[in-house]
Order: sequence, then structure tokens, then C-alpha cells
Amino acid sequence: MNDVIYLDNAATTAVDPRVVDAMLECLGPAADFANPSSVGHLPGRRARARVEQARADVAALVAADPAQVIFTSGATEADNLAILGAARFYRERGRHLVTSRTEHPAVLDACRQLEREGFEVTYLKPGPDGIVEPAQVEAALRSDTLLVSLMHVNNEIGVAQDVGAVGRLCRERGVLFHVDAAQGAGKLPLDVNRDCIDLLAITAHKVHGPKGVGALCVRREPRLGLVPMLHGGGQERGLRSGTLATHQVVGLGTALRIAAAEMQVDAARIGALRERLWRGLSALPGVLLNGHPTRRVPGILSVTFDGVEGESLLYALPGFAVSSGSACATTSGEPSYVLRALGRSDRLAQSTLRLSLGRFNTDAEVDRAVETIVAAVERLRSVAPGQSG
Amino acid sequence: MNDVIYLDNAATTAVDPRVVDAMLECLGPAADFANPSSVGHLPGRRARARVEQARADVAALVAADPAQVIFTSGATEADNLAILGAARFYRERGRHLVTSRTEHPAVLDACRQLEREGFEVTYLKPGPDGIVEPAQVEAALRSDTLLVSLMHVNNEIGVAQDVGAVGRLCRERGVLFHVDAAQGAGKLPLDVNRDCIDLLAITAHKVHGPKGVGALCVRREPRLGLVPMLHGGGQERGLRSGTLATHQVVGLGTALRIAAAEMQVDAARIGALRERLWRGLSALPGVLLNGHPTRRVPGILSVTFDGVEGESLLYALPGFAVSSGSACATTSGEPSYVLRALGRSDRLAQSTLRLSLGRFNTDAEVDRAVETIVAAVERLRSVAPGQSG
Amino acid sequence: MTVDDPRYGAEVRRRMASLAGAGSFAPAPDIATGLAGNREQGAEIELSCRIGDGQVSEARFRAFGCPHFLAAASWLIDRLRGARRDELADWDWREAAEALEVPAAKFGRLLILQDAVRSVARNWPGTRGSTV
Amino acid sequence: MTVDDPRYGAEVRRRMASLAGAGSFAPAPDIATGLAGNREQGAEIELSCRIGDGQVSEARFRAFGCPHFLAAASWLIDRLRGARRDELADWDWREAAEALEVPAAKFGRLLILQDAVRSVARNWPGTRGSTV
Ligand SMILES: Cc1ncc(COP(=O)(O)O)c(C=O)c1O
Ligand SMILES: Cc1ncc(COP(=O)(O)O)c(C=O)c1O
Repeated sequence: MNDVIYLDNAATTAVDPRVVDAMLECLGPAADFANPSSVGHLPGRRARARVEQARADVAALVAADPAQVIFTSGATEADNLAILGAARFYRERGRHLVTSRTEHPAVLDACRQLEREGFEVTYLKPGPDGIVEPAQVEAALRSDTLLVSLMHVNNEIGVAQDVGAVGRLCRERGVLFHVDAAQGAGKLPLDVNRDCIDLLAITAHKVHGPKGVGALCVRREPRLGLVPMLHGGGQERGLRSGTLATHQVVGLGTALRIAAAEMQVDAARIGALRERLWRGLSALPGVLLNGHPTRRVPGILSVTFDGVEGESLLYALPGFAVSSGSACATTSGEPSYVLRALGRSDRLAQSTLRLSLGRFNTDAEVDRAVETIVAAVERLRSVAPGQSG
Repeated sequence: MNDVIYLDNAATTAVDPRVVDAMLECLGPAADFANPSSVGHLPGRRARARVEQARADVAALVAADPAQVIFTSGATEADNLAILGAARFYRERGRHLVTSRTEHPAVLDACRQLEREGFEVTYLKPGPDGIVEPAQVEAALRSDTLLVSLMHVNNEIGVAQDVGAVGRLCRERGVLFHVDAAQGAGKLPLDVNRDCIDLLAITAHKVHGPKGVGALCVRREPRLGLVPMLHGGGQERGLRSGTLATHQVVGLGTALRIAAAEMQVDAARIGALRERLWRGLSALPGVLLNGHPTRRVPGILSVTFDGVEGESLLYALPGFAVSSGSACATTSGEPSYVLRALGRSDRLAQSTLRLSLGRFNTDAEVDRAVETIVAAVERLRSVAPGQSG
Repeated sequence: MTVDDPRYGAEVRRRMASLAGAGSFAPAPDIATGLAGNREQGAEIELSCRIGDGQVSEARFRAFGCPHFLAAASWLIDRLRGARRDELADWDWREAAEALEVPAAKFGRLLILQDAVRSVARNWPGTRGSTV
Repeated sequence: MTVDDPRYGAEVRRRMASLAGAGSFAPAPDIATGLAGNREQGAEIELSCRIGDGQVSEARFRAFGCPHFLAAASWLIDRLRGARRDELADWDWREAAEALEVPAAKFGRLLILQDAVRSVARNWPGTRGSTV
């Protein structure tokens, strides 16, 4: 890709060539391209069998039953279906939700929509390390709390929450628990039973699968009710109408199957790359790591360079794909709400780079990044007021 | 595909190899796989440029402005966003909608959802030829009618409505007009301005593009308001949050660009195949064509075989992918609501095959189909009561 | 990846391949027929049995219906050979349901089959009820 | 397919490549400095100009800010050479906005640049207001 070094794997990832191959088996005229709902003929049943294999692959990653898996167009839809769907279904039970200030907009904006519909939402402030303590959740629960939504891994700083502890707490208190695992699924272990997760949102494109496909795992015992968002053909047990995109679903399943099989190896290798990157960058003075130092996903590193303006730093790295924060926050200049929730000043939040590593990054790329970023930081600092020379 | 002859192109189509190639340019590690929202770096801008090219391709097919195009996960989502989105946005203007009984479930079930929300819906009954007359629509309009939704081409019988006449009528009366063009876009000409279409739903997978991607064209002058269904990152001008799936959007754009360029050639060739099929099958006694004989899309043929049980007929065609009706109606035995709306008895509706042709079908395939279907019909009739021998 | 149509079991497939036993006998004193169902119901059957020595010596069917129904009719033809009148009068559709792995949604059609079998019994040659 | 970053025009790119004019002069009687902005605002600049014959003979900048701001500072250094005090006092940020194709959202930062230029005028050597 024009010799640009891609360090933005938290925004999206390249599709693994093995996943591409599996997708290709479902596209062209000689492939299994049929509509998986057309079980009245052989091509339809072949497509259906592939979809069900993918469903089993998704379920296996999080120790769920395949019947729990509802395919969606990604984690945004899965988060919305979970939060809006469950709240609207159980609205007579209670109108209070608990979430955190550092959630993804797919969760925050779904919560805001519920506020418009008469719900009340408590937004917990994490500690300076990005962690939301289970005790904070516990303190926020009310008799009318319907649902707690807490992300597994934060997309900007990479911090991993203790979703198991929060899940067990919610289960005890009879409160539904939703986890946005867009950034964590396939990278850190998850178990919907052990972690007492009622609703789990997954997406393929953060783990070397295709964009535009994801899943929501829905508790079945006892069965959890959801009001669907898309009405129509009645696919996915009526919870998500629309023709199932065989190649996309197969891409999701294959990506997650590979992620499950290679999780330990990838985590070790990518974690080592991140350490190498951090060692190189932290040799500079005035460099801060954002988020808890150890409770984190291997691939994401958020670094603040004090005294360096963020947009100019990004500008100085044309050979690299890196991000100043969430991929969704495209409007430059607005400091990240996640970093602010952690207590960083606007100025420091603005001086932050998110570097995110994936399966295809190498030591050499990391070394090039360190070299270039260090030089850029030094150059920008050298022209800033208050320097000599 | 196991030597099965695929005649179910109304359920879904094989992705054109040229489209597959374009999608491949957006998938693997060396491709333009980046997040199109990441315009802060070059890979993101390359992805964005591809997405915008696709937007222009979609717009060009229906003579729209690229700014009108909102990408969705398919026509189901586009129909839902159009109908629910507009009705919820303008609910204070009026609570009445008009549609037809032969719409796709994506439209009918969205209307039923609105009925639950306090709207009233008139379901027009088409004539025996499947046509909804503009005069019927006119007669159904009330002072509180907010929106008319009429499909372009019916998915079971292939009949094309005069959406232009209905559109002009609606425009005159100040009523919003939504068209579900899932089956027609790329096959018959459409012009959102000439046809006065305020909301147009499109999907890629009926016209040799990928499943899981579509678009809604939304009127801009004056700007039409919609309540979004998915909340989150704010993509697509806030109307459809969720990471844009570059390869999917590019697949949609490429498929529609090819469809536009080859529409006349494809229509002539596929129309001739359909005629060949119909000539062959109508040589049998007791064979009825469903839907208007000439106002139709080239590729869809719905045929009723009197005195032949539908499921057994399908069973007798294992070498063919054909449908007994809509791909969504998978529960065998339930007669098609579309055919019943046309006045066909349950028995005749149940004795119906939908044969739908696409770009990759050949004369030889059609001839094999005629031969096999004729033999199967004759065999089933021969064992039926009331025959001699 | 097994992609056989899960709706149809092995016996249905075997029977549908040949529809053995299809046909009918010309009316004659030793022929008992049984009719049941109609096309509006989605299943219709005409059984014709040649009776000799107080039992069915030969049988034929004509049927309109789904693969399970046609296969059950063909299977029934073999089943009927050698059957006595009281056996037909008592015959229960569940036997066919089991033999052909018929899904519950289609049990109604097997009742039509049972009606036809019992109607053969009623029409047994030399029986009062033979004209029904 | 042009995928240049549409946020930055040619002049910004040219200026950012070298940041020509960066630096400062040691305090001296013929040096006038101008300070404006701060890091909390996201843009801060320090201009230092050597004055001779009633005009700017040489200038340098130090700046913290986005690429438009840094490039505008560099551009300004060339623009200042030969300028008289009254020109600086009257200088308008719009000139930089145009030269560097600065988007409207960033006009506020150019006002900081203007403040710095006017502050040089106030600090002109031998002027009453020179201590600000
Ligand atoms: C934490 C988190 N949640 C949700 C999403 C949305 O997922 P998708 O892009 O699949 O809609 C993302 C990424 O965009 C994310 O990082
Ligand atoms: C007329 C019509 N509308 C809507 C749809 C739904 O489109 P999609 O499969 O893209 O959700 C279909 C096909 O499934 C259709 O034929």
C-alpha cells in the first residue's frame, strides 16, 4: 500500500489472506454464492452449511452455543441491537442503565437514544488508568437498573476491563450485562458463561476479518428477549432480517477461528512489538503512556508527547498510518473524550498518538516508526517557543 | 457448483468476477483495506476515495447526486431506514401510509412496525396482472398521508410498476414516495428526479454484486429528514453509523457500474432466455404465466403448473436451483401471499415455480431446464388421481 | 459438509426415485378402491387393490401431494400386499410416519393416507359397505 | 485517484518541508519580539525581528501549533523582511489565510499570528510602547 507502514489496526485491519480465500469460496459463479435461506435447493444448502459452520466458529471463540449467535453488519449494529433491543423489550422492568464514559460511540449514542425514550443512564468515570472498578458498577446499581454495558477493550487506549467480575455482579443482582467486545474478541480470552455475559457484541474487521460483518451473542437460558431493529424476511430467528451475506459471515467465522487458534502466539508476538515500540518512544523525555500499564490488549499503544502539537506530529509521519485517537473522531482538533475522562488535560490529549499493531507488523516496521516519530518529536520541539537556538 | 444449474437469480446472484476483482483490491494486507473514516493518513484516504467513487457509481445509475447516497447493509436496512426513518421524523405531519400487498417483507414488516407505533397503513391490492394502478394510489391518498411505498420490480413475479406515474402523483400531492428497487435497479432504467422518488432502496446482490451491502438514495432538495436506526460513529452524515465496509461498497459500486453499462445488452439477452424458457414450458397444457406479460423485468418467470404439487415438482429438479416463491418464504407449504394477492387460489399458488435468470445463464441451461421440468410435470401428472393407465 | 436436503429421509428418496406401485386397476369385481383427500388440501390419493383369498394380492396408487405423501403411497403399496380386511380397517398412519421419517408438520397428510386405506376396507368386495 | 491529504494546500506542504525561518535572535537593542497564544489554546508563537533602517531586516519564529499555523509562521518570516513598523501594526491575518489556503475552522489561529505581528510593532526598538 504505497510503502506506508500501517500502524492503525485498532481502526481496522487487513483481511488475512486465509480469510480472503474463504470469502472467495462464496462469491463467483463457480462458488457457494447462493442465498443461505434458499434451503430448497442444493446451492442454498451449501451456503447454509457454510453459514452454520461460521456460526459455530463464532460461538466457539467465546464458549457460547451456536444458537446464541445472531449475525449483524458489525459491532455498531450489534451494540445497538443489544442495548436498544433489550431496553425496549424490558422497559417495564426498569428504566435505568449503567455504562462508562469511555465506551465507543456505538454504545454511548445508543444510550443517548434511550435517554430520549425516557431511560436514565449513569456514565461511570474510570480511574486515571482507564479501569472501571466493579465496585463503581456495584455502587451505581439501582432497584430499577435494567442493563449494564461495559466494553471489553477500549479502542483508544487498549485497556481491558474485568468484565467477568462485573458480569458476576450483574448476574447476582439480576441485571442484564452487555459487553462491547469489538476490540477484544479474538485477542483476549472471553467466555460468556464464566463471565456471565448476556449480550456480547463482536466485529470481524478488528481481527483480520472483513468490514461490515459482526455478531451479537444473546443469552438463551433463560431466553433473553430483544426488540429487533430491522424488519423483513425474518432471518436470524426474526432478530435480524436481511439476506445473510455468506462471504461476510464466512469471513467473520474464519477470522475468529484463526484468532482463537493463534491467540497465544499472536498475543506474545504483538505484545513484544508493542514493548519494542514503547521502549523506543519512551527514551524521549516528556512521554506518557495512556491507560493501565498491564491490563491491556497486546496491540494498542496510546502515547502522549508533551509539548508536541498532535496534528503537526501526525503530519510529520506521512509514511505511517497512525491515528490521533478513535477512527471515528475524524474532526481534528477536538481532544479525545476518552483521554479527557482519564483526566488528561485538553493539551495533553491533543498531543497523543494511537499506534496499533496487528498480525502483519514486523520488528523492522516498529523500528522505522520509532526512528521517525522520535525525529519528528525532536524537530517539532526544537521549533517550539521556549527552546534555545 | 456441483453441476447444479442456477436459476434462482431473484434470490441472489453470483458475484461478477470483475466485481470480485474490485473487492479484492480492498481486502488483503497489500490492498486498500483501511478504514475510509481514517482520512488522517494515506491508506485511509485511498479507501475513502474508493468509497466516494462507488457513491458516484450508485448515484449515476439512478441519475442522483452522490451526496444523496447513504450506504447500508442491503435493501432490508434501506427499506427500514426509509420507511421507519421518514415516518418517525415526520410523524407530526400525518400518520397514514400507502403501500401494496405484494411488497417485500422488508416493506410490509416495517409498515407493521409503524402500525404498532400508531400509524395507519393502506395495503393496495394489485390487479390480477400484479400491477398497482396509479389511480388506486391516488384514491388511497388522504390529507394525513405521509408516505407511499411501492416496489419497482416484484421479486416473485417480476412485474414492474409505473413508479414514475406514482411518483409524480405523490410529488403533486406533497406526499413522500419510497421505492424498493432491490429487484429493478440495474435492470430497468430509473431516474430519481424524473420519477420523483424521494427515497430509493437498492441492494447489490440481485445484480451480481455482493450480499450485505446496499444503499438508500435520499432526496436533498429540499432536504428530507430521517431518524437514523443505528447510532454511533456518525458515518454517512449521521444517518448510518458503523464502519464503512470498503470492499462491500466497492462491490456495490462496481456491480452497478457494470449493470448500467451493460443494461441493454443484458436485458436483451436475458429477456430472450426467458422467452425461450417460457416457450418451452408453455408447450405443456395447464401452464399459466403469473404477472403482466410485458411490464416486467427480463429475468424473472413465474409459472403455475396446474395439477402438479409444487414441493414434489421442486423435489424432481435436484439438478436445478429454482424457487417456489420468495427466498424469504422458506416454510414450505404456505402459499405465496403475492400470488394470492393476484387472485390465484391456494392450490395454484402452491403449484408455482419461480425461475429467475441472470448474466451467467446460457441457452443450453434453459434447454436443460425445459426438458427436465416438462418431464417432471408429465411424470407427476401421470401418477396423479384422475389419470388413465 | 453434508448438504443433503434434511427434509427428506433415505426412504423418501428411495421411493421418489421410482414411485413403484403407481397406477390403477380397471374397475372389476375383485378390485377395491379407496379415495381420500383433494387437491385443495394439497394431498389426494386413490388406492386400488386386487383382492383374492381374503387378502390384498396386488395394489396400485395414484397420488397428488408432496414427496413425503407420494413416497408414503408407494411404500404403502408394498405394505398392503397380503393384508387382510381387518388389518386395513385398523391401519394407523403412524406406521408410515415412522417408516418414512415424516415431519410432524405433515402428519395431517398421512391421515389422508389412513382414510384411503380404511376406505379400501369399507369397499372390500362382497361387503355390505362396499358402495360406501 | 488523487489521495493527497485535502486538508493541506501546496504552500503548507512546501513550508512544512523545511520550516524555513525557525529560530530566534538573542536579545539585543535592535531585536523586537512578539509573543502570542499559548499551548492550552493549541497555538503559540514567538517572533523575533532584527530592525535596521526603520524596517525588518531579518526575522525568525518559534511556534507550537498545527501545520497551517507552523507553515503560516514560516511564510510570515519571508513576508516580514523589509516591512515597516506601520505595516506590521496594520497587518491582517487574512493575507496568510489566503496564501496558505487555511480552512475557516482555523482562522482563530491566524488571529494569534496577527497578535504576534502587532506585538512586534509595539515592541519596535526606540518606541515608547516597546516594553508593552
Ligand atoms: C470498541 C468498539 N466498539 C464498536 C465499534 C464499532 O464496530 P463496527 O465498526 O463493526 O461497527 C468499534 C470500531 O469501530 C470499536 O472499536
Ligand atoms: C423486492 C425486495 N426488497 C428487498 C429485499 C431485501 O434485500 P436484502 O436482501 O438486500 O436485504 C429483497 C431481496 O431479498 C427483494 O427482493
